Amino acid sequence: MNVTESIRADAARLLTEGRAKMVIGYGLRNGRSVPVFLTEPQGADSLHYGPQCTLNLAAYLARPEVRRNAPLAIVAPPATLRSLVVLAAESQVPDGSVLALAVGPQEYHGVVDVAAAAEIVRKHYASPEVDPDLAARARELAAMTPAQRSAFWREQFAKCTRCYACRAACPGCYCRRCVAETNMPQWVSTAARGHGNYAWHILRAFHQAGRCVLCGACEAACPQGIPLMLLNLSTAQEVQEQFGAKPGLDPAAKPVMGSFRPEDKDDFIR
Amino acid sequence: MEQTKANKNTTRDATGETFEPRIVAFVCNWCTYAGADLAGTSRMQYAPNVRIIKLPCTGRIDPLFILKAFEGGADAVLVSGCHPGDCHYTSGNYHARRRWAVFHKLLDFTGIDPGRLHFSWVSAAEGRKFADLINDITERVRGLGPFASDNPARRQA
Amino acid sequence: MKVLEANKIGELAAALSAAGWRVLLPIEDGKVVRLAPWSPGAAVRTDVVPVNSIKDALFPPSEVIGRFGLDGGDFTVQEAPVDTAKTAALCVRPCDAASVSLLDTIFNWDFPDAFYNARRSAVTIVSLVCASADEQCFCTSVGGRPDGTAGADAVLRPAEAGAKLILEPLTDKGRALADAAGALLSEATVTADEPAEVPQKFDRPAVTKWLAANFNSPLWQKWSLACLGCGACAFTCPTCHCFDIQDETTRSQCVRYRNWDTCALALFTQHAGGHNPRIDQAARRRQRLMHKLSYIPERFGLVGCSGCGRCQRVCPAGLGIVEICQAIEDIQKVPAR
Amino acid sequence: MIENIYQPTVMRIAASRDEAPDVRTLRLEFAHDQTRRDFFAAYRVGQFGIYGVPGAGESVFCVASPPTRQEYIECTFRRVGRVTSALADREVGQTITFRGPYGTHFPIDSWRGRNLLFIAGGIALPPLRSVIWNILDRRSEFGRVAIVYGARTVADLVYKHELADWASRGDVQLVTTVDPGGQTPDWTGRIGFVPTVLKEAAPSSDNCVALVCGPPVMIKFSLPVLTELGFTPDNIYTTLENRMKCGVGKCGRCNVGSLYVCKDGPVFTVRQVMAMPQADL
Repeated sequence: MNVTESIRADAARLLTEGRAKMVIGYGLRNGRSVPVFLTEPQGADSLHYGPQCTLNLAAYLARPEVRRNAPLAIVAPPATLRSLVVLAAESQVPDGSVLALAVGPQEYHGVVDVAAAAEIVRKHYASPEVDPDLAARARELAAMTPAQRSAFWREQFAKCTRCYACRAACPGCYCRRCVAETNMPQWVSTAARGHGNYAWHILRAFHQAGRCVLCGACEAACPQGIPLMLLNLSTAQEVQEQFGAKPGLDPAAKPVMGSFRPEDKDDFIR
Repeated sequence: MEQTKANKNTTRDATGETFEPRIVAFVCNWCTYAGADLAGTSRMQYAPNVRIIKLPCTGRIDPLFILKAFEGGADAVLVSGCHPGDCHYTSGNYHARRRWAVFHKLLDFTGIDPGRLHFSWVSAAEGRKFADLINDITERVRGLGPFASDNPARRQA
Repeated sequence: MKVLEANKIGELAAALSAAGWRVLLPIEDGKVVRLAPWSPGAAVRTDVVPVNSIKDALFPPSEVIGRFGLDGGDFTVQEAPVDTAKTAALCVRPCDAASVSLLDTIFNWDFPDAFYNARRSAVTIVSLVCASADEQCFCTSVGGRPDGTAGADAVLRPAEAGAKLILEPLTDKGRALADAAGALLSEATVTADEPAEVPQKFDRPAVTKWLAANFNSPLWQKWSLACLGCGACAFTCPTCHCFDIQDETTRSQCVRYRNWDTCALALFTQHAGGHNPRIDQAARRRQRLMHKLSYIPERFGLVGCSGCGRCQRVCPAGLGIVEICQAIEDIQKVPAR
Repeated sequence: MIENIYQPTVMRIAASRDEAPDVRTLRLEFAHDQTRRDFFAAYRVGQFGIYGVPGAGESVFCVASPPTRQEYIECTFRRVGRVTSALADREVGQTITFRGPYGTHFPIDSWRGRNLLFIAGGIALPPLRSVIWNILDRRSEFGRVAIVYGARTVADLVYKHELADWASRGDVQLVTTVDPGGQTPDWTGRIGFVPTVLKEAAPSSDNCVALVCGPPVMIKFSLPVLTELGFTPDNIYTTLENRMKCGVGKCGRCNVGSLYVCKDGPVFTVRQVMAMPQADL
């Protein structure tokens, strides 16, 4: 059985046995991968899995319309498994409410709960796969002068129209009221220009520090082609270097930015 | 460094005016603010370029404050609080330290010169350290010149 | 007829720039193609639908609509200038040119909007007949054509397998632009290429009819489950025109901006007191569809969609207008029992 | 010079009055007499205005004073968000911005000789208050006037001085009520929800127009009572309070179905409201 067939069989079984009331997976429409929300085992044939399945389905777990259908099961490639673990660590996934149909690049790991998902991540996918081109671009940027970097990002952020697709596609962006949309006081300018765009992107990246699983959903969602993964990667590398933290390995992990060790480096502080 | 000294008091901004750095300092109430107070009451001279904003604890200093300061035209930002172990609220400064560690790298990566964002531990007894710190930052920022008006972090006219 | 060598688009842009025009062209920009100000060396790409439309030049994502001087608790009302820079938008997709009539209507149907109108009268739209279309294009389903000329001041028609472009002025503005092109245009007789084929994907009037009767359909819930609630569709749409108004202040100035906004975002209709009429994403996605294909036809006799397909190309969840309209058609095809 | 439809005019706060907890009325005078004359040439009762403080933004409320009083306009609002807080913080003598009048009005000229019934709840009295004063300032043109007004508590009743005025006039039948538990020891009005009190008062629908304004739940339960009393959906008017930004039919925020509440409303008959997609209200 190939991966798609295994997913179909397991999805149908979960729904038949009542272990899940809804399975969130990937389907195909006109050759494009689209999310599918199954509630009947008969629909399992609409599920597909392949390299084009880049949307992180964990983004749907915060939606009330979806949560109403708990227990849920989601088709989860490694990045989604990591998201699931992060969400569990942040108490966003009530115990037993979500199962994962864990898939790897070639293999299928079967139906797992969050603890087992973390186990799979630790065993097989402990380090996120980072696109070598992306890593190279990040190094290139880091080697520039601050003025050159400023010019680079000025041009990139100028493209932003503040559609917030990056936020919507991100499983980690689940705040009920985003700070970009609070107005008493107005922290972030909502005008799609200059400093408002800068503040928004810095804020988004910083709020993902220690939580981002590098799934790439935000950048894939950006209609304007802003290289958001450069920000995510740079921040994730910093978090790993400084605190040895790799988000998505441990559902009992303390939040990286909400905890500390007395021996944390402070060579940048005078 | 030589050049910085040579440029002292002669750095000019784009309009040809003499450039005086504007430095915003976010400090905690219990240590650094008391340290600044001590510097003042001890009549220590330090650069008048700093505007101090007092907060209960460094743990309360949201990174958004720093962005707001740059947005509004600060040429540099200083964030300062109690030494590790001395936080009035036990661990506020430890939490803050983690955030700063990542945040200042993120700002650096997006084009804000690290010389414009400073962090320090200044206790209530360290009036001298505070005065020296402000003088040092002021001189360094004088060397860097005004925060570029086309930096994306800066509010555009 | 006036003919331009296709590889001389850059020269045309340079000539117009030299004559004082701001020139917009679809230009490659990283991963996307964007209708953007042309500058020497820019890579012009006419083979794909750009991520943004001519709307951005008429109704930008953020613009100043008010200014106030502030002095302590006092303020003074100041003038907010309009943008009158003479602009030539070249190689605009026919669907985008056609979509401008809706913007014209909205910004003038009662109170005329000076900011929009200033830009509108300063822009000359030169459309380019589509030589190719992708699987997301559906202009023919909403009354458009890949060689349609609605909304254009002049049209460029590819000829000789794309090697040449016939420039056909349609309005005085178009003629003025042709005059400005001067020697770059030669008189010749060539035969225009066949435009791209865009198959009709749904029966728009039938969809509109179904929508008018099915506001309360339970299907909206089903169709909206995948919608992530972002504004990618609306902010790339050539006809979406909703906006927010926000003030930004310094100590001495308040600048009042209007910023794009969209019914897809939860806060769009939320009252300060907490009440939100459009309580879930189903209500919000329904509003967008209804507005385009039911309310605008009913109210203004236009179709609120030009079939450019951007919403489908950019949706992170692969949703779009065609998918719902086809689903609606399928419902109607089921014989009544 | 361009005609900027978003550019407001300046109004001076002539007086400010607290009506209820967090509810305030501002009396506004026009900075220029010509603006005042232009306003009153256009203003009909039921229309709304857009009030603002530069830096905080703009907010939409009805004009709560009638066109029969041409020296000023009044607005009444609850402090809930950024704009209303900024407005409430302005002091007498300071200025605010204003745009309007916008929207449709109550067709009171067509109601000459008819009886009028006003039903309001809580903070929703202001849009009817302008109609009430308009009618009372032209008292002889209209028939009987009855008002049923309720709030959660005695403190939440707005325009308390005017309620006393109306009660003592003799040519207005005023019924005030508070929700059970909202009364004070010296409360002399009714105790009960507006629909219940309306049913008890049972005003005649004969030659009568009803105007209803209040929270959705009050309207929902008052309509069957009015129907029972013989009012038809064409004879019941209300005013909608959708969220708005531009006020001039552009920004799309107030859309309900194909309607723009800012242009086609805010005044509607109940028949019109019933034809709207209810879930979007």
